Amino acid sequence: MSPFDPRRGSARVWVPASAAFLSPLRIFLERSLEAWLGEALVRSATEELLVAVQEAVTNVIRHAYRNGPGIVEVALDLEERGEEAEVCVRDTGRPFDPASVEPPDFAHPTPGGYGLHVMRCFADRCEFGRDGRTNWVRLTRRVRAASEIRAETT
Amino acid sequence: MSPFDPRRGSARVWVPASAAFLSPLRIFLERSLEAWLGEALVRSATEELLVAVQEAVTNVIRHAYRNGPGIVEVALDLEERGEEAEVCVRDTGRPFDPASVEPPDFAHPTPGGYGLHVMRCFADRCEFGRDGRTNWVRLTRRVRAASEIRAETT
Amino acid sequence: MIREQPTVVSLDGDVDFASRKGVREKLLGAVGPGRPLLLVDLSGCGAVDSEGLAALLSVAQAIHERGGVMKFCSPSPFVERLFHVTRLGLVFEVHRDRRTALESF
Amino acid sequence: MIREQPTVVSLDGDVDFASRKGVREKLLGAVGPGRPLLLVDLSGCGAVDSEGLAALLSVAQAIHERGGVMKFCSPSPFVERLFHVTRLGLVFEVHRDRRTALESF
Ligand SMILES: Nc1ncnc2c1ncn2[C@@H]1O[C@H](COP(=O)(O)OP(=O)(O)O)[C@@H](O)[C@H]1O
Ligand SMILES: Nc1ncnc2c1ncn2[C@@H]1O[C@H](COP(=O)(O)OP(=O)(O)O)[C@@H](O)[C@H]1O
Repeated sequence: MSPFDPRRGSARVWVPASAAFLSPLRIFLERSLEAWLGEALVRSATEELLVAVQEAVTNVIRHAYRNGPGIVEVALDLEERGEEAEVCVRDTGRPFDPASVEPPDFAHPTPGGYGLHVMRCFADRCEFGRDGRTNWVRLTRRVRAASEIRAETT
Repeated sequence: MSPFDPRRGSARVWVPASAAFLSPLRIFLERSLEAWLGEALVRSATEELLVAVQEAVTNVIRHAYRNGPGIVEVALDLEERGEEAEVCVRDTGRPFDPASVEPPDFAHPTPGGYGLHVMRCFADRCEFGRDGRTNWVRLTRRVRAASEIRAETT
Repeated sequence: MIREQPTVVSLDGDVDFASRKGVREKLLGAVGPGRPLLLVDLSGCGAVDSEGLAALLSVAQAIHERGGVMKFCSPSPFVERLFHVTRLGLVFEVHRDRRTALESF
Repeated sequence: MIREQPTVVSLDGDVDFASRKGVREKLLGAVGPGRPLLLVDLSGCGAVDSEGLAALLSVAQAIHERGGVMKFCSPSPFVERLFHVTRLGLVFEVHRDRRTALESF
Protein backbone atom coordinates (compact mmCIF):
# COMPACT_ATOMS: atom_id res chain seq x y z
CA MET A 1 0.00 0.00 0.00
CA SER A 2 1.20 3.51 -0.71
CA PRO A 3 2.28 5.73 2.17
CA PHE A 4 -0.41 7.84 3.74
CA ASP A 5 -0.75 11.39 2.51
CA PRO A 6 -1.88 13.44 5.53
CA ARG A 7 -3.26 16.30 3.42
CA ARG A 8 -6.54 17.58 4.67
CA GLY A 9 -9.51 16.75 2.50
CA SER A 10 -8.99 13.15 1.64
CA ALA A 11 -10.73 10.08 3.01
CA ARG A 12 -9.43 6.56 2.81
CA VAL A 13 -10.83 3.11 3.55
CA TRP A 14 -9.47 -0.42 3.72
CA VAL A 15 -11.89 -3.31 3.61
CA PRO A 16 -11.58 -7.06 3.21
CA ALA A 17 -11.86 -8.16 -0.44
CA SER A 18 -15.42 -9.39 -0.06
CA ALA A 19 -18.72 -8.60 -1.77
CA ALA A 20 -20.24 -7.95 1.66
CA PHE A 21 -18.22 -4.75 1.89
CA LEU A 22 -19.45 -3.20 -1.36
CA SER A 23 -22.41 -1.60 0.41
CA PRO A 24 -20.46 -0.09 3.37
CA LEU A 25 -17.91 1.25 0.89
CA ARG A 26 -20.46 2.79 -1.46
CA ILE A 27 -22.39 4.55 1.28
CA PHE A 28 -19.19 5.83 2.89
CA LEU A 29 -18.07 7.38 -0.39
CA GLU A 30 -21.50 8.86 -1.04
CA ARG A 31 -21.80 10.40 2.42
CA SER A 32 -18.24 11.72 2.23
CA LEU A 33 -18.98 13.46 -1.06
CA GLU A 34 -22.11 14.94 0.55
CA ALA A 35 -20.04 16.07 3.54
CA TRP A 36 -17.63 17.72 1.16
CA LEU A 37 -19.90 19.29 -1.46
CA GLY A 38 -23.35 19.47 0.15
CA GLU A 39 -25.95 20.97 -2.18
CA ALA A 40 -23.38 21.43 -4.96
CA LEU A 41 -23.06 17.66 -5.41
CA VAL A 42 -24.51 16.51 -8.74
CA ARG A 43 -26.50 13.33 -7.97
CA SER A 44 -26.46 11.77 -11.44
CA ALA A 45 -22.67 12.18 -11.78
CA THR A 46 -22.19 10.77 -8.29
CA GLU A 47 -24.28 7.67 -9.07
CA GLU A 48 -22.14 7.03 -12.13
CA LEU A 49 -18.83 7.56 -10.32
CA LEU A 50 -19.91 5.25 -7.50
CA VAL A 51 -20.89 2.44 -9.85
CA ALA A 52 -17.57 2.84 -11.69
CA VAL A 53 -15.78 2.46 -8.34
CA GLN A 54 -17.90 -0.58 -7.53
CA GLU A 55 -16.91 -2.18 -10.86
CA ALA A 56 -13.24 -1.59 -10.01
CA VAL A 57 -13.60 -3.09 -6.52
CA THR A 58 -15.56 -6.06 -7.86
CA ASN A 59 -12.78 -6.75 -10.36
CA VAL A 60 -10.21 -6.65 -7.56
CA ILE A 61 -12.23 -9.17 -5.55
CA ARG A 62 -12.92 -11.52 -8.48
CA HIS A 63 -9.80 -11.21 -10.60
CA ALA A 64 -6.90 -9.65 -8.67
CA TYR A 65 -7.54 -11.79 -5.56
CA ARG A 66 -9.53 -14.54 -7.37
CA ASN A 67 -12.18 -14.48 -4.64
CA GLY A 68 -9.49 -15.24 -2.05
CA PRO A 69 -8.38 -13.17 0.94
CA GLY A 70 -7.01 -9.69 0.37
CA ILE A 71 -7.42 -6.04 1.24
CA VAL A 72 -8.90 -3.35 -1.00
CA GLU A 73 -7.88 0.25 -0.39
CA VAL A 74 -10.15 3.03 -1.66
CA ALA A 75 -9.00 6.64 -1.42
CA LEU A 76 -11.36 9.54 -2.14
CA ASP A 77 -9.66 12.80 -2.85
CA LEU A 78 -11.54 15.84 -1.65
CA GLU A 79 -9.61 18.77 -3.03
CA GLU A 80 -11.27 21.83 -1.63
CA ARG A 81 -11.18 24.01 -4.72
CA GLY A 82 -11.47 21.19 -7.25
CA GLU A 83 -14.57 20.46 -9.24
CA GLU A 84 -13.64 16.80 -9.57
CA ALA A 85 -13.67 13.83 -7.27
CA GLU A 86 -10.84 11.37 -7.66
CA VAL A 87 -11.15 7.82 -6.37
CA CYS A 88 -8.15 5.49 -6.34
CA VAL A 89 -8.67 1.75 -5.81
CA ARG A 90 -5.57 -0.24 -4.81
CA ASP A 91 -4.83 -3.93 -4.32
CA THR A 92 -1.84 -6.20 -3.92
CA GLY A 93 -3.21 -9.06 -6.00
CA ARG A 94 -2.08 -10.30 -9.37
CA PRO A 95 -1.01 -7.74 -11.98
CA PHE A 96 -3.27 -6.94 -14.86
CA ASP A 97 -2.93 -5.22 -18.23
CA PRO A 98 -6.23 -3.56 -19.22
CA ALA A 99 -4.98 -3.17 -22.81
CA SER A 100 -5.08 -6.95 -23.14
CA VAL A 101 -8.84 -7.06 -22.55
CA GLU A 102 -11.17 -7.14 -25.56
CA PRO A 103 -14.14 -4.71 -25.44
CA PRO A 104 -17.56 -6.34 -25.03
CA ASP A 105 -19.08 -7.88 -28.17
CA PHE A 106 -22.29 -5.87 -28.16
CA ALA A 107 -23.76 -7.92 -31.01
CA HIS A 108 -23.53 -11.10 -28.90
CA PRO A 109 -24.24 -10.13 -25.30
CA THR A 110 -22.96 -12.49 -22.61
CA PRO A 111 -23.60 -12.39 -18.86
CA GLY A 112 -20.38 -10.61 -17.88
CA GLY A 113 -17.55 -8.67 -19.43
CA TYR A 114 -19.05 -5.18 -19.03
CA GLY A 115 -17.07 -3.97 -15.99
CA LEU A 116 -14.18 -2.14 -17.65
CA HIS A 117 -16.54 -0.69 -20.25
CA VAL A 118 -18.86 0.72 -17.56
CA MET A 119 -15.87 2.19 -15.71
CA ARG A 120 -14.71 3.97 -18.86
CA CYS A 121 -18.21 5.21 -19.72
CA PHE A 122 -19.07 6.51 -16.25
CA ALA A 123 -15.75 8.06 -15.23
CA ASP A 124 -14.36 11.13 -17.00
CA ARG A 125 -10.92 9.54 -16.76
CA CYS A 126 -9.91 5.98 -15.92
CA GLU A 127 -6.21 5.18 -15.50
CA PHE A 128 -4.52 1.93 -14.50
CA GLY A 129 -1.04 1.37 -13.09
CA ARG A 130 1.21 -0.61 -10.82
CA ASP A 131 3.71 0.72 -8.24
CA GLY A 132 5.92 -1.98 -6.75
CA ARG A 133 3.49 -4.72 -5.74
CA THR A 134 0.43 -2.49 -5.70
CA ASN A 135 -2.05 -2.28 -8.57
CA TRP A 136 -4.17 0.85 -8.83
CA VAL A 137 -7.07 2.24 -10.83
CA ARG A 138 -7.75 5.96 -10.64
CA LEU A 139 -11.25 7.13 -11.55
CA THR A 140 -11.94 10.83 -11.94
CA ARG A 141 -15.32 12.47 -12.36
CA ARG A 142 -16.64 15.99 -12.21
CA VAL A 143 -19.31 15.92 -9.51
CA ARG A 144 -19.74 19.56 -8.54
CA ALA A 145 -22.45 21.71 -10.15
CA ALA A 146 -21.02 24.24 -12.61
CA SER A 147 -22.78 27.24 -11.08
CA GLU A 148 -20.91 26.63 -7.84
CA ILE A 149 -17.59 26.63 -9.62
CA ARG A 150 -18.35 29.94 -11.31
CA ALA A 151 -19.62 31.47 -8.09
CA GLU A 152 -16.33 30.59 -6.43
CA THR A 153 -13.92 31.75 -9.10
CA THR A 154 -15.50 35.18 -9.72
CA MET B 1 -0.42 6.41 12.55
CA SER B 2 0.22 2.76 13.16
CA PRO B 3 1.41 0.61 10.23
CA PHE B 4 -1.32 -1.05 8.24
CA ASP B 5 -2.27 -4.55 9.32
CA PRO B 6 -3.40 -6.50 6.27
CA ARG B 7 -5.20 -9.14 8.32
CA ARG B 8 -8.45 -10.27 6.81
CA GLY B 9 -11.54 -9.27 8.71
CA SER B 10 -10.75 -5.75 9.73
CA ALA B 11 -11.96 -2.50 8.19
CA ARG B 12 -10.22 0.82 8.58
CA VAL B 13 -10.98 4.42 7.68
CA TRP B 14 -9.10 7.70 7.65
CA VAL B 15 -11.16 10.88 7.58
CA PRO B 16 -10.38 14.56 8.05
CA ALA B 17 -10.93 15.71 11.65
CA SER B 18 -14.22 17.42 10.85
CA ALA B 19 -17.77 17.11 12.15
CA ALA B 20 -18.96 16.66 8.57
CA PHE B 21 -17.38 13.19 8.55
CA LEU B 22 -19.20 11.86 11.62
CA SER B 23 -22.10 10.68 9.50
CA PRO B 24 -20.05 8.90 6.77
CA LEU B 25 -18.04 7.23 9.53
CA ARG B 26 -21.03 6.08 11.55
CA ILE B 27 -22.84 4.59 8.58
CA PHE B 28 -19.68 2.86 7.35
CA LEU B 29 -19.17 1.18 10.73
CA GLU B 30 -22.84 0.20 10.94
CA ARG B 31 -22.91 -1.31 7.45
CA SER B 32 -19.61 -3.10 8.07
CA LEU B 33 -20.98 -4.69 11.24
CA GLU B 34 -24.05 -5.73 9.24
CA ALA B 35 -21.81 -7.17 6.51
CA TRP B 36 -19.96 -9.10 9.16
CA LEU B 37 -22.68 -10.34 11.48
CA GLY B 38 -25.92 -10.05 9.47
CA GLU B 39 -28.97 -11.17 11.45
CA ALA B 40 -26.85 -11.95 14.50
CA LEU B 41 -26.07 -8.26 15.03
CA VAL B 42 -27.75 -6.89 18.16
CA ARG B 43 -29.18 -3.48 17.19
CA SER B 44 -29.33 -1.91 20.66
CA ALA B 45 -25.72 -2.84 21.45
CA THR B 46 -24.64 -1.53 18.04
CA GLU B 47 -26.35 1.84 18.60
CA GLU B 48 -24.53 2.19 21.90
CA LEU B 49 -21.15 1.19 20.49
CA LEU B 50 -21.55 3.61 17.58
CA VAL B 51 -22.40 6.55 19.83
CA ALA B 52 -19.40 5.70 22.05
CA VAL B 53 -17.21 5.80 18.93
CA GLN B 54 -18.77 9.10 17.90
CA GLU B 55 -17.95 10.58 21.33
CA ALA B 56 -14.34 9.48 20.93
CA VAL B 57 -14.07 10.97 17.43
CA THR B 58 -15.75 14.21 18.56
CA ASN B 59 -13.20 14.53 21.37
CA VAL B 60 -10.36 14.04 18.90
CA ILE B 61 -11.76 16.81 16.67
CA ARG B 62 -12.47 19.25 19.53
CA HIS B 63 -9.69 18.53 22.00
CA ALA B 64 -6.82 16.57 20.43
CA TYR B 65 -6.78 18.74 17.27
CA ARG B 66 -8.58 21.78 18.87
CA ASN B 67 -10.86 22.05 15.83
CA GLY B 68 -7.81 22.41 13.59
CA PRO B 69 -6.67 20.17 10.72
CA GLY B 70 -5.86 16.55 11.42
CA ILE B 71 -6.66 12.98 10.50
CA VAL B 72 -8.76 10.54 12.52
CA GLU B 73 -8.20 6.84 12.02
CA VAL B 74 -10.97 4.42 12.97
CA ALA B 75 -10.32 0.68 12.81
CA LEU B 76 -13.09 -1.86 13.24
CA ASP B 77 -11.93 -5.31 14.13
CA LEU B 78 -14.00 -8.09 12.64
CA GLU B 79 -12.63 -11.23 14.24
CA GLU B 80 -14.51 -14.05 12.64
CA ARG B 81 -15.10 -16.18 15.72
CA GLY B 82 -15.37 -13.32 18.19
CA GLU B 83 -18.56 -12.17 19.78
CA GLU B 84 -17.20 -8.67 20.28
CA ALA B 85 -16.56 -5.74 18.02
CA GLU B 86 -13.47 -3.69 18.78
CA VAL B 87 -13.15 -0.15 17.48
CA CYS B 88 -9.89 1.73 17.83
CA VAL B 89 -9.82 5.51 17.28
CA ARG B 90 -6.37 7.03 16.68
CA ASP B 91 -5.06 10.57 16.29
CA THR B 92 -1.76 12.39 16.27
CA GLY B 93 -2.96 15.44 18.21
CA ARG B 94 -2.06 16.54 21.70
CA PRO B 95 -1.68 13.87 24.38
CA PHE B 96 -4.38 13.42 26.98
CA ASP B 97 -4.68 11.68 30.34
CA PRO B 98 -8.27 10.52 30.92
CA ALA B 99 -7.50 9.99 34.64
CA SER B 100 -7.13 13.76 34.99
CA VAL B 101 -10.74 14.38 33.95
CA GLU B 102 -13.38 14.79 36.67
CA PRO B 103 -16.60 12.80 36.18
CA PRO B 104 -19.70 14.88 35.38
CA ASP B 105 -21.34 16.66 38.33
CA PHE B 106 -24.77 15.11 37.93
CA ALA B 107 -26.29 17.39 40.60
CA HIS B 108 -25.36 20.48 38.56
CA PRO B 109 -25.75 19.58 34.91
CA THR B 110 -23.84 21.71 32.41
CA PRO B 111 -24.04 21.68 28.61
CA GLY B 112 -21.03 19.45 28.00
CA GLY B 113 -18.69 17.15 29.85
CA TYR B 114 -20.60 13.90 29.24
CA GLY B 115 -18.48 12.41 26.45
CA LEU B 116 -16.09 10.19 28.40
CA HIS B 117 -18.91 9.11 30.71
CA VAL B 118 -21.06 8.01 27.74
CA MET B 119 -18.11 6.12 26.24
CA ARG B 120 -17.59 4.23 29.49
CA CYS B 121 -21.31 3.49 29.94
CA PHE B 122 -21.93 2.30 26.37
CA ALA B 123 -18.75 0.31 25.74
CA ASP B 124 -18.03 -2.91 27.62
CA ARG B 125 -14.38 -1.83 27.81
CA CYS B 126 -12.81 1.56 27.13
CA GLU B 127 -9.02 1.83 27.15
CA PHE B 128 -6.78 4.81 26.39
CA GLY B 129 -3.13 4.85 25.40
CA ARG B 130 -0.35 6.50 23.43
CA ASP B 131 2.21 4.81 21.13
CA GLY B 132 4.93 7.15 19.95
CA ARG B 133 3.05 10.20 18.69
CA THR B 134 -0.26 8.41 18.27
CA ASN B 135 -3.08 8.58 20.83
CA TRP B 136 -5.61 5.78 20.82
CA VAL B 137 -8.90 4.83 22.45
CA ARG B 138 -10.06 1.24 22.14
CA LEU B 139 -13.78 0.58 22.62
CA THR B 140 -15.00 -2.99 22.89
CA ARG B 141 -18.59 -4.13 22.88
CA ARG B 142 -20.35 -7.45 22.55
CA VAL B 143 -22.64 -7.02 19.54
CA ARG B 144 -23.45 -10.57 18.49
CA ALA B 145 -26.58 -12.32 19.74
CA ALA B 146 -25.80 -15.05 22.28
CA SER B 147 -27.77 -17.78 20.48
CA GLU B 148 -25.50 -17.40 17.48
CA ILE B 149 -22.41 -17.88 19.62
CA ARG B 150 -23.80 -21.04 21.11
CA ALA B 151 -24.84 -22.39 17.74
CA GLU B 152 -21.30 -21.94 16.50
CA THR B 153 -19.36 -23.39 19.41
CA THR B 154 -21.42 -26.58 19.78
CA MET C 1 -59.45 26.38 32.89
CA ILE C 2 -57.72 27.46 29.73
CA ARG C 3 -54.62 25.43 29.08
CA GLU C 4 -51.62 27.20 27.54
CA GLN C 5 -50.58 25.80 24.17
CA PRO C 6 -46.88 25.01 23.76
CA THR C 7 -45.01 25.36 20.48
CA VAL C 8 -44.26 21.84 19.22
CA VAL C 9 -41.05 21.19 17.30
CA SER C 10 -40.15 17.81 15.80
CA LEU C 11 -36.43 17.14 15.49
CA ASP C 12 -35.97 14.99 12.42
CA GLY C 13 -32.23 14.98 11.66
CA ASP C 14 -29.24 14.07 13.81
CA VAL C 15 -28.89 15.74 17.21
CA ASP C 16 -25.14 15.60 17.63
CA PHE C 17 -21.85 17.47 17.48
CA ALA C 18 -22.27 18.08 13.75
CA SER C 19 -25.82 19.45 13.98
CA ARG C 20 -25.85 21.14 17.39
CA LYS C 21 -25.90 24.71 16.09
CA GLY C 22 -28.78 24.01 13.72
CA VAL C 23 -30.72 22.28 16.52
CA ARG C 24 -30.28 25.28 18.87
CA GLU C 25 -31.36 27.71 16.14
CA LYS C 26 -34.36 25.61 15.18
CA LEU C 27 -35.61 25.36 18.77
CA LEU C 28 -34.92 28.96 19.86
CA GLY C 29 -36.26 30.25 16.56
CA ALA C 30 -39.56 28.41 17.06
CA VAL C 31 -40.57 30.13 20.30
CA GLY C 32 -42.00 33.63 19.99
CA PRO C 33 -41.43 36.57 22.33
CA GLY C 34 -42.86 36.39 25.84
CA ARG C 35 -42.86 33.35 28.09
CA PRO C 36 -41.73 30.40 25.93
CA LEU C 37 -43.48 27.04 26.16
CA LEU C 38 -41.77 24.41 24.03
CA LEU C 39 -42.43 20.74 23.41
CA VAL C 40 -39.68 18.90 21.53
CA ASP C 41 -40.84 15.73 19.76
CA LEU C 42 -37.89 13.34 19.45
CA SER C 43 -39.69 10.52 17.61
CA GLY C 44 -38.10 11.18 14.22
CA CYS C 45 -34.59 12.15 15.18
CA GLY C 46 -31.51 10.35 13.88
CA ALA C 47 -28.21 9.92 15.69
CA VAL C 48 -28.01 11.54 19.12
CA ASP C 49 -24.82 12.00 21.11
CA SER C 50 -23.76 13.83 24.27
CA GLU C 51 -23.03 17.04 22.36
CA GLY C 52 -26.58 16.92 21.02
CA LEU C 53 -27.90 16.51 24.57
CA ALA C 54 -25.70 19.40 25.67
CA ALA C 55 -27.30 21.58 22.98
CA LEU C 56 -30.76 20.57 24.24
CA LEU C 57 -29.71 21.41 27.82
CA SER C 58 -28.44 24.84 26.80
CA VAL C 59 -31.76 25.58 25.07
CA ALA C 60 -33.68 24.38 28.14
CA GLN C 61 -31.59 26.68 30.34
CA ALA C 62 -32.15 29.67 28.03
CA ILE C 63 -35.90 29.04 28.06
CA HIS C 64 -35.92 28.61 31.82
CA GLU C 65 -34.13 31.96 32.23
CA ARG C 66 -36.97 33.59 30.31
CA GLY C 67 -39.49 32.04 32.71
CA GLY C 68 -40.50 29.43 30.17
CA VAL C 69 -40.78 25.63 30.12
CA MET C 70 -39.31 23.06 27.73
CA LYS C 71 -40.44 19.43 27.69
CA PHE C 72 -39.70 16.38 25.54
CA CYS C 73 -41.77 13.57 24.14
CA SER C 74 -41.44 10.28 22.24
CA PRO C 75 -37.76 9.40 22.72
CA SER C 76 -36.57 6.16 21.10
CA PRO C 77 -35.41 3.44 23.50
CA PHE C 78 -31.84 4.42 22.67
CA VAL C 79 -32.42 8.11 23.48
CA GLU C 80 -34.09 7.03 26.73
CA ARG C 81 -30.93 5.12 27.63
CA LEU C 82 -28.84 8.18 26.80
CA PHE C 83 -31.06 10.37 29.04
CA HIS C 84 -30.66 7.70 31.71
CA VAL C 85 -26.86 7.36 31.71
CA THR C 86 -26.33 11.14 31.63
CA ARG C 87 -29.01 11.61 34.37
CA LEU C 88 -30.53 14.29 32.12
CA GLY C 89 -33.76 12.28 32.31
CA LEU C 90 -33.97 13.65 35.87
CA VAL C 91 -33.48 17.23 34.71
CA PHE C 92 -35.71 17.20 31.63
CA GLU C 93 -39.41 16.45 31.71
CA VAL C 94 -39.76 13.58 29.22
CA HIS C 95 -43.14 12.13 28.20
CA ARG C 96 -43.72 8.85 26.46
CA ASP C 97 -45.98 10.30 23.74
CA ARG C 98 -47.09 13.66 22.42
CA ARG C 99 -50.64 13.53 23.76
CA THR C 100 -49.52 12.99 27.35
CA ALA C 101 -46.95 15.73 26.96
CA LEU C 102 -49.49 18.24 25.61
CA GLU C 103 -51.88 17.48 28.47
CA SER C 104 -49.12 18.22 30.98
CA PHE C 105 -48.79 21.89 29.99
CA MET D 1 -58.60 -12.02 -27.27
CA ILE D 2 -57.41 -13.33 -23.92
CA ARG D 3 -54.16 -11.78 -22.88
CA GLU D 4 -51.62 -13.93 -21.04
CA GLN D 5 -50.80 -12.68 -17.56
CA PRO D 6 -47.09 -12.42 -16.73
CA THR D 7 -45.70 -12.99 -13.26
CA VAL D 8 -44.62 -9.59 -11.90
CA VAL D 9 -41.58 -9.39 -9.61
CA SER D 10 -40.40 -6.15 -8.00
CA LEU D 11 -36.69 -6.01 -7.25
CA ASP D 12 -36.28 -3.90 -4.13
CA GLY D 13 -32.69 -4.43 -2.96
CA ASP D 14 -29.38 -3.98 -4.74
CA VAL D 15 -28.87 -5.72 -8.09
CA ASP D 16 -25.11 -6.10 -8.05
CA PHE D 17 -22.15 -8.41 -7.53
CA ALA D 18 -23.10 -8.91 -3.88
CA SER D 19 -26.75 -9.78 -4.52
CA ARG D 20 -26.62 -11.47 -7.93
CA LYS D 21 -27.33 -14.99 -6.67
CA GLY D 22 -30.34 -13.86 -4.65
CA VAL D 23 -31.67 -11.91 -7.64
CA ARG D 24 -31.38 -14.96 -9.92
CA GLU D 25 -33.10 -17.18 -7.37
CA LYS D 26 -35.88 -14.68 -6.75
CA LEU D 27 -36.65 -14.30 -10.46
CA LEU D 28 -36.34 -17.95 -11.47
CA GLY D 29 -38.25 -19.02 -8.35
CA ALA D 30 -41.16 -16.73 -9.24
CA VAL D 31 -42.02 -18.34 -12.58
CA GLY D 32 -43.96 -21.58 -12.47
CA PRO D 33 -43.56 -24.63 -14.73
CA GLY D 34 -44.53 -24.25 -18.37
CA ARG D 35 -43.81 -21.29 -20.60
CA PRO D 36 -42.54 -18.51 -18.29
CA LEU D 37 -43.78 -14.93 -18.72
CA LEU D 38 -41.98 -12.55 -16.39
CA LEU D 39 -42.17 -8.81 -15.85
CA VAL D 40 -39.43 -7.36 -13.64
CA ASP D 41 -40.34 -4.03 -12.02
CA LEU D 42 -37.14 -2.08 -11.34
CA SER D 43 -38.71 0.99 -9.72
CA GLY D 44 -37.64 0.17 -6.17
CA CYS D 45 -34.23 -1.33 -6.71
CA GLY D 46 -31.09 0.02 -5.05
CA ALA D 47 -27.56 -0.03 -6.45
CA VAL D 48 -27.20 -1.70 -9.84
CA ASP D 49 -23.89 -2.63 -11.44
CA SER D 50 -22.72 -4.61 -14.47
CA GLU D 51 -22.68 -7.86 -12.51
CA GLY D 52 -26.31 -7.24 -11.60
CA LEU D 53 -27.14 -6.68 -15.27
CA ALA D 54 -25.25 -9.88 -16.12
CA ALA D 55 -27.45 -11.77 -13.65
CA LEU D 56 -30.56 -10.30 -15.32
CA LEU D 57 -29.23 -11.32 -18.73
CA SER D 58 -28.58 -14.86 -17.59
CA VAL D 59 -32.16 -15.12 -16.27
CA ALA D 60 -33.52 -13.70 -19.53
CA GLN D 61 -31.52 -16.30 -21.49
CA ALA D 62 -32.77 -19.15 -19.27
CA ILE D 63 -36.36 -18.00 -19.74
CA HIS D 64 -35.87 -17.63 -23.47
CA GLU D 65 -34.54 -21.18 -23.68
CA ARG D 66 -37.79 -22.37 -22.10
CA GLY D 67 -39.78 -20.52 -24.79
CA GLY D 68 -40.69 -17.73 -22.38
CA VAL D 69 -40.45 -13.95 -22.33
CA MET D 70 -38.91 -11.59 -19.76
CA LYS D 71 -39.53 -7.84 -19.85
CA PHE D 72 -38.62 -4.91 -17.62
CA CYS D 73 -40.42 -1.80 -16.45
CA SER D 74 -39.85 1.42 -14.51
CA PRO D 75 -36.07 1.74 -14.55
CA SER D 76 -34.61 4.81 -12.78
CA PRO D 77 -32.82 7.32 -15.03
CA PHE D 78 -29.54 5.85 -13.77
CA VAL D 79 -30.53 2.28 -14.67
CA GLU D 80 -31.65 3.55 -18.08
CA ARG D 81 -28.16 4.98 -18.60
CA LEU D 82 -26.64 1.66 -17.54
CA PHE D 83 -28.85 -0.20 -20.04
CA HIS D 84 -27.77 2.35 -22.62
CA VAL D 85 -23.98 2.14 -22.17
CA THR D 86 -24.02 -1.67 -22.05
CA ARG D 87 -26.38 -1.79 -25.10
CA LEU D 88 -28.52 -4.20 -23.06
CA GLY D 89 -31.37 -1.76 -23.60
CA LEU D 90 -31.35 -3.12 -27.17
CA VAL D 91 -31.54 -6.73 -25.99
CA PHE D 92 -34.09 -6.34 -23.20
CA GLU D 93 -37.62 -5.08 -23.71
CA VAL D 94 -37.85 -2.17 -21.27
CA HIS D 95 -41.08 -0.25 -20.63
CA ARG D 96 -41.40 3.11 -18.96
CA ASP D 97 -44.15 2.01 -16.53
CA ARG D 98 -45.86 -1.13 -15.37
CA ARG D 99 -49.19 -0.53 -17.12
CA THR D 100 -47.59 -0.18 -20.54
CA ALA D 101 -45.48 -3.26 -19.87
CA LEU D 102 -48.51 -5.37 -18.84
CA GLU D 103 -50.41 -4.31 -21.97
CA SER D 104 -47.50 -5.45 -24.13
CA PHE D 105 -47.82 -9.14 -23.13
N1 LIG E 1 -8.40 -5.91 -11.31
C1 LIG E 1 -8.18 -6.91 -12.22
N2 LIG E 1 -7.18 -7.78 -12.00
C2 LIG E 1 -6.97 -8.77 -12.85
N3 LIG E 1 -7.69 -8.97 -13.98
C3 LIG E 1 -8.69 -8.14 -14.25
C4 LIG E 1 -8.99 -7.06 -13.39
N4 LIG E 1 -10.03 -6.39 -13.90
C5 LIG E 1 -10.38 -7.02 -15.03
N5 LIG E 1 -9.58 -8.08 -15.27
C6 LIG E 1 -9.64 -8.98 -16.45
O1 LIG E 1 -10.37 -8.30 -17.47
C7 LIG E 1 -11.52 -9.04 -17.86
C8 LIG E 1 -12.69 -8.10 -18.19
O2 LIG E 1 -13.12 -7.44 -17.01
P1 LIG E 1 -14.55 -6.77 -16.95
O3 LIG E 1 -14.72 -5.89 -18.14
O4 LIG E 1 -14.68 -6.09 -15.64
O5 LIG E 1 -15.60 -7.94 -17.06
P2 LIG E 1 -15.77 -9.24 -16.13
O6 LIG E 1 -15.14 -8.93 -14.82
O7 LIG E 1 -17.25 -9.43 -16.02
O8 LIG E 1 -15.11 -10.37 -16.88
C9 LIG E 1 -11.80 -9.97 -16.69
O9 LIG E 1 -12.48 -11.12 -17.08
C10 LIG E 1 -10.40 -10.25 -16.17
O10 LIG E 1 -9.80 -11.28 -16.89
N1 LIG F 1 -9.12 13.09 22.83
C1 LIG F 1 -8.88 14.05 23.76
N2 LIG F 1 -7.74 14.77 23.68
C2 LIG F 1 -7.51 15.74 24.57
N3 LIG F 1 -8.33 16.06 25.59
C3 LIG F 1 -9.46 15.38 25.74
C4 LIG F 1 -9.80 14.32 24.82
N4 LIG F 1 -10.98 13.83 25.21
C5 LIG F 1 -11.36 14.50 26.29
N5 LIG F 1 -10.46 15.44 26.64
C6 LIG F 1 -10.54 16.34 27.80
O1 LIG F 1 -11.47 15.78 28.72
C7 LIG F 1 -12.55 16.70 28.98
C8 LIG F 1 -13.86 15.92 29.15
O2 LIG F 1 -14.23 15.32 27.92
P1 LIG F 1 -15.73 14.85 27.69
O3 LIG F 1 -16.15 14.01 28.85
O4 LIG F 1 -15.79 14.18 26.38
O5 LIG F 1 -16.61 16.16 27.69
P2 LIG F 1 -16.49 17.45 26.75
O6 LIG F 1 -15.73 17.05 25.54
O7 LIG F 1 -17.89 17.83 26.47
O8 LIG F 1 -15.75 18.48 27.58
C9 LIG F 1 -12.55 17.63 27.80
O9 LIG F 1 -13.11 18.89 28.11
C10 LIG F 1 -11.08 17.72 27.43
O10 LIG F 1 -10.43 18.67 28.25
